[in-house]
Amino acid sequence: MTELVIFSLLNGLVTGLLLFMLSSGLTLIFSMMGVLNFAHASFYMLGAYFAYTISTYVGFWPGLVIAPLLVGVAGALVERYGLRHVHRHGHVAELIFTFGLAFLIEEIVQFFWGKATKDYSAPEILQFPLFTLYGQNFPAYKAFMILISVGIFIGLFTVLSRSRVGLIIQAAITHPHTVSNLGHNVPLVFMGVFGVGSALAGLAGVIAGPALGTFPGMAFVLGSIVFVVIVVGGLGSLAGAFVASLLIGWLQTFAIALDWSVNDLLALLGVSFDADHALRDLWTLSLPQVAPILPYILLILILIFRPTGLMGKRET
Amino acid sequence: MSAALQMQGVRKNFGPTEIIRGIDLEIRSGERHAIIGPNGAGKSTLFHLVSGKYSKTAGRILLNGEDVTGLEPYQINRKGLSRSFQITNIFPRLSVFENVRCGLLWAMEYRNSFWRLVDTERELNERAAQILDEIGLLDRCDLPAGVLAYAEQRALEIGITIAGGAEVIMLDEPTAGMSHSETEGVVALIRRVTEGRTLVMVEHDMGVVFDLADRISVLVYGEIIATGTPEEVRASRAVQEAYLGAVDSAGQEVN
Amino acid sequence: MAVTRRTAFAATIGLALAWSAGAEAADPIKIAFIDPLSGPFATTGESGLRSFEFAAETLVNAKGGVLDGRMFEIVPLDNKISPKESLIQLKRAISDGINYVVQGNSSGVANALTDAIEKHNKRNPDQRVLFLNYSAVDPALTNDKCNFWHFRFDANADIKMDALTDAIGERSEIKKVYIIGQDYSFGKAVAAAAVRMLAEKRPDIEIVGNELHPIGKVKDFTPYATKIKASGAQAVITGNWGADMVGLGKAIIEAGVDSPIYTYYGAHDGITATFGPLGEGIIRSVREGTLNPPTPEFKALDDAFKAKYPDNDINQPRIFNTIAMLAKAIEAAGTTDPVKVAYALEGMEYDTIMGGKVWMRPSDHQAIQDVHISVHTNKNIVVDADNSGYGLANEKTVPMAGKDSPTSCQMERPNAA
Amino acid sequence: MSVNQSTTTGATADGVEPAWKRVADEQMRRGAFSRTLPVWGAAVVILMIMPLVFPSAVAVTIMNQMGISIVFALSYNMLLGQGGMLSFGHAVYFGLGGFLSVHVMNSVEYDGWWLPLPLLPLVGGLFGLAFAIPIGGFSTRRAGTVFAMISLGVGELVAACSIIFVAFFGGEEGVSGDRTMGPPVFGFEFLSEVEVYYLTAGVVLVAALFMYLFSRTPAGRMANAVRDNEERAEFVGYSQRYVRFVSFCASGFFAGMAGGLFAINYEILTEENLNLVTSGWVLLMAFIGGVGFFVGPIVGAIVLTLLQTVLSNHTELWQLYVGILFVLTVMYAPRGLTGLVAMHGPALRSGRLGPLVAAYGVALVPLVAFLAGAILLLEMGNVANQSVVGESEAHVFGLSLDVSTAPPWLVAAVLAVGGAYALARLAPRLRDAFGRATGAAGGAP
Repeated sequence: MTELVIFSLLNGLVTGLLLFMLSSGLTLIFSMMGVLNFAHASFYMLGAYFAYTISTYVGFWPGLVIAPLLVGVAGALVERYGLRHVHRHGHVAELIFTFGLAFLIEEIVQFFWGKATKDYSAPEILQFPLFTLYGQNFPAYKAFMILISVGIFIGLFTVLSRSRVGLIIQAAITHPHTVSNLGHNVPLVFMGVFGVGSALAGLAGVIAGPALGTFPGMAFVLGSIVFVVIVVGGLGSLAGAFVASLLIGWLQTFAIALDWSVNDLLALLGVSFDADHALRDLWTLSLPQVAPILPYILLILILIFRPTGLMGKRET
Repeated sequence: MSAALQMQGVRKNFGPTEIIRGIDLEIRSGERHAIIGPNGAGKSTLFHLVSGKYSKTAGRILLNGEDVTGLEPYQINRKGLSRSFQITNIFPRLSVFENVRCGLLWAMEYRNSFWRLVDTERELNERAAQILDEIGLLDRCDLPAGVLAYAEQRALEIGITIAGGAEVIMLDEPTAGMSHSETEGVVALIRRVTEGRTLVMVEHDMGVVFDLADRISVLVYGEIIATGTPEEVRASRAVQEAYLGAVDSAGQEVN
Repeated sequence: MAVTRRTAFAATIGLALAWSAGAEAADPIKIAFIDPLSGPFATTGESGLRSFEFAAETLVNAKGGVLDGRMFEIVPLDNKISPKESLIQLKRAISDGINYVVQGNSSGVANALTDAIEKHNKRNPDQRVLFLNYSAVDPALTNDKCNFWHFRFDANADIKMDALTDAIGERSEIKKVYIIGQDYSFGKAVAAAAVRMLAEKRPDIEIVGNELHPIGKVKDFTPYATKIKASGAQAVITGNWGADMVGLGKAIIEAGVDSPIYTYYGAHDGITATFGPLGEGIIRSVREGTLNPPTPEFKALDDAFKAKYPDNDINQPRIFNTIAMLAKAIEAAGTTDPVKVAYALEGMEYDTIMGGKVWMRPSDHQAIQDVHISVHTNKNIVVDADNSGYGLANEKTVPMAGKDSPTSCQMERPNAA
Repeated sequence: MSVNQSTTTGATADGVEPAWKRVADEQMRRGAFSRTLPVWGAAVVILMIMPLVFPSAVAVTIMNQMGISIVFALSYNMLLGQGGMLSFGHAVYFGLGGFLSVHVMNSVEYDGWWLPLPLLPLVGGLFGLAFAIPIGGFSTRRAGTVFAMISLGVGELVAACSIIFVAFFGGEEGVSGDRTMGPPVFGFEFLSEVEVYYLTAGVVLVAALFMYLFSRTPAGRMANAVRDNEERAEFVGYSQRYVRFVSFCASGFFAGMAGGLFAINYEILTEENLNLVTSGWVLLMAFIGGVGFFVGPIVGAIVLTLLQTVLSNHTELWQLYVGILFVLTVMYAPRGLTGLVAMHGPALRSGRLGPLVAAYGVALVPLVAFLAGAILLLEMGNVANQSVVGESEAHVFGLSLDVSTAPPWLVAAVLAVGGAYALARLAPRLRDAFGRATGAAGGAP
């Protein structure tokens, strides 16, 4: 049991920090531009694919830097030539645009890289078990992922709290309508924020690709979870995004680790059920089975009972 | 004369800032009542509190003697209070005609019915056309409201507000941003359509205020410092000290 | 045997050429291939299509076709792995006068098709259709949901599990088994069969985990691997396929598990290449048609295939059985009338290119054939997978697996006339 | 109410009808249902003769699919176009309505329930409604992003449940039934596709009619008003939440009806009918067709069904084309295909369409060149990228092009670049021609 708990904590941390890399960018974009970017996870996927292609020529490490930069440029271009154009039609149109973009990017990725899973793997130097506990390996690459995520977190925190740009962004997050009054070039700021947010997602893709697989469906698998994270954390709250990322990371890993089922609960209450009953699927439902839908239940509950999210101040 | 609207100890805080600091005011049934005051005094906030857009921090609001504190805007509207907005607030993609017709639907008890067609209801359509006639937009009725000129949108705003035939009408700066001749037209319009009803209005144009209002309240920094007939208010020393000095600057800001 | 057959064919070709020179060119026999050719599963669909086209070309058309010179033509119809789209494509095939439909990917689609074809044949007796299922392994298709028009050329999930549990049963050191699969009918069928058969064959084995995970939704299998490792399992059984197979396998191995992982679909289509050295001696697959060591005939076929499609493998040898047996049945029936061809297929015995026999069991139209347990390795690999140097080496063969397995199928047979 | 008694500026002299009365009459005359009767009549005729024009079984099947999509897309537009609610989970009501319809179909077959097949879509609709009521109860509180997020969450939840609850949803295989087991209706047993076509066509017509009429009721008009300005609606006495709730329920009803139609046509419902992909498709259909028009979703449903069933047989890149079409629509034609056509209404009315058509004619040549070049490049790129080494032939427009040689690439590139350049040069002239044709006609398009 201790073994399960320790490894679940570690695994949840890896997932949670990865989610934070995605949700931090999405939160920045939403806070400043009011756009919920459906295609955010698509930039994550682009990051993985770019890094894969780069790694086939010059290896993993250059890709770690170049791929996020490329994704950032792609994001900035999308903002400049796509989103800005749609902006005047309102937020619903923007949401529809990013939805279409997500659809399109998946097709484009399949066009260039094909449909099969790409053999994008961790560099040799990180392919060893960092430590072994109760006979279980903890891969060094996972530790590397934690390291990068924490580094990004610290970097982001420093930039936001110390630098001038950071202060402008913070002001814009808390008072979204004032940013234009600050005398800054708003379109340029928007383009920059969108680019940086996309680059963060791209970086997440670069480091997640070898661990979670690089395939055309990788954006779809993660896409809506990231939405859940930022809504649950509270739209516009970076701290909330951080808390919610870890919460959902652990929620999912522990739900899988713990074999509780409705059946056990009923047994505890001394109730038995008919194995042929129409609701038999409900009675045998177990926690690992429902693990992936727990975030969505959480999302709906939050939206109904606390629309500002755990730590947000703005209603969605 | 009975009271159409009563405010008792109404307060509103935004965070630590107190915007409305305990207002007691009684609007008599059938009177035309203007609320004046410098910018930032809390006039629009007071309107939002009465009409249900904001929830108040403390106090009670009575409409025709009935407590409407904490009700939603639509519930207050159904009890007979209708308001306009300082910043034009219409249905931009609907036609001018439809804007007014939407203002009529609830009052004419159509509610959310989905078994009647709006185009077959003669009384509904005729009344909408009458109102359009009254506000002078009859020949613009097929245009999307969003493309109307500013003054026309203001008139439409009033049209929507009065359409439902509410007892109490609240107009928030109905003449703001209008030329002199446009203002005259609006004043005549207001006088005409609020005949026999209770009118509460916020207005900066003192000419309009003293022309239209039966009584005037002066709101300064979230408090009513004087209420009375135009003559009384004009004569009030407190008003002169606290407000009339400031009105010039306010007037400059507006224009 | 092969030689005599070839001479016979040559003779037929000569005759056929002589005939068709005089007669009008014979219509090709069209076979509708309804499988995903776009979307996430297109890779699998395309690889199947290439095998079918290659099989039709080499096994039938190059030998002069059937019924005196009628060629096989594969008509690819993209179903996007959607039951709805499959039914539209079925209608398209029927409009084109096609009598034979092949499909393999997804039991859900197979079920929709077999259901629709049964209804269609009942409602339109003059335009019937046969359904040759080359890959969908849900046991129900040849049990409760069986019908006369459906023939399955792959071993079904129960038969494979029977072979698989035989293999586990022989390894007395295995005392703890973990079962994990995708949360849908096939994953559940695999789990149920595993539990039932292990209890029969090795009551001493403890099932330390029986888990279903959502299909296609798990982004990280590490938590499952953690659990499997913690349970002390000495063998893992999974019916996972596609990305779920790769993710699960990699996570389990990375967590430090080195006990065998028994899979249904743990090879080919990029999976072998992805496992590479990591899966050496760990990943095992249960399947028909062994690959290593191959028969000389199969080696020759594979070389020819590779020459044409260097990036693909013959990973579903049963496709070649499907085409060869259909051709044989049409010849035997002397007509393309689906009812007569179906009767000719029932009970047919066929010697495969891979070695061994296939028998189309009449009671449920389930092909009975040898099933093999093979291991992922790079030693003694003649025919590799994904050009990776790794491939499947045979460990154990269960001859004519499931020959006497029970079936609940009760088929209504039409009049042969 | 006092409005009537107050004076009116219009002339009220005896015998002269006041201006307001004329306007009211005009509005009622224009909104009168009888004015749309020719359109409905034409629809009936078209629906009647379609199977005679396209008699093949596959054509009838595709038309049936279009019918289902039309009802589904129209129901979706009750949310997005008329109510301003962007939903990412509308397939929930379609699918649940469909699943329950199949279960009812099975009860007709096995439990002896009496239900003529043409009533099944109504059953589906009622089930769609039954699910829309509780879900709409909490999700319509706000529009915009919150509504979109809740719909996404609900969509994910129900799709996940459809795999977990096998007893009801049948797992991966889904639930199948047999439509022919009900009592015959006027001798029809719905064995053939054509019989099902006429049943589908009838339901499409009735559903479209009722959805159109709904948009003309007080509830439908207020849905528009709330979409435009939810705050203002509250101050004329309407609860925005309740207005949205009514639209949501109606939309769920018609989506369920489409699900019932699906059950009749395919006799099987599977997980794909209520998953997010289907929800996304209906958004694409409605939006590409044009959410601002009643006929928009109909156009979208027809176009996308054709792309899905016909284009997909010619190219595996069809989804890429759909994606490009969608993104271009959002960016440059937010009123959809219908909007592109409707934009020429003023020019048509003022009789100035002629010069504009001539200008389009000139632009047609570079447009076709550009499209042909771009498609060639994409198709050849796809072959070069993914195909096997031995195969270097791309089959486009009935041509076989060897992608390992330079000429096809050059030709395609010249077509694409040349076409694009010429189009860019022509664009100002087109805009000018459009402005001249529409400008003086008065009123915004």
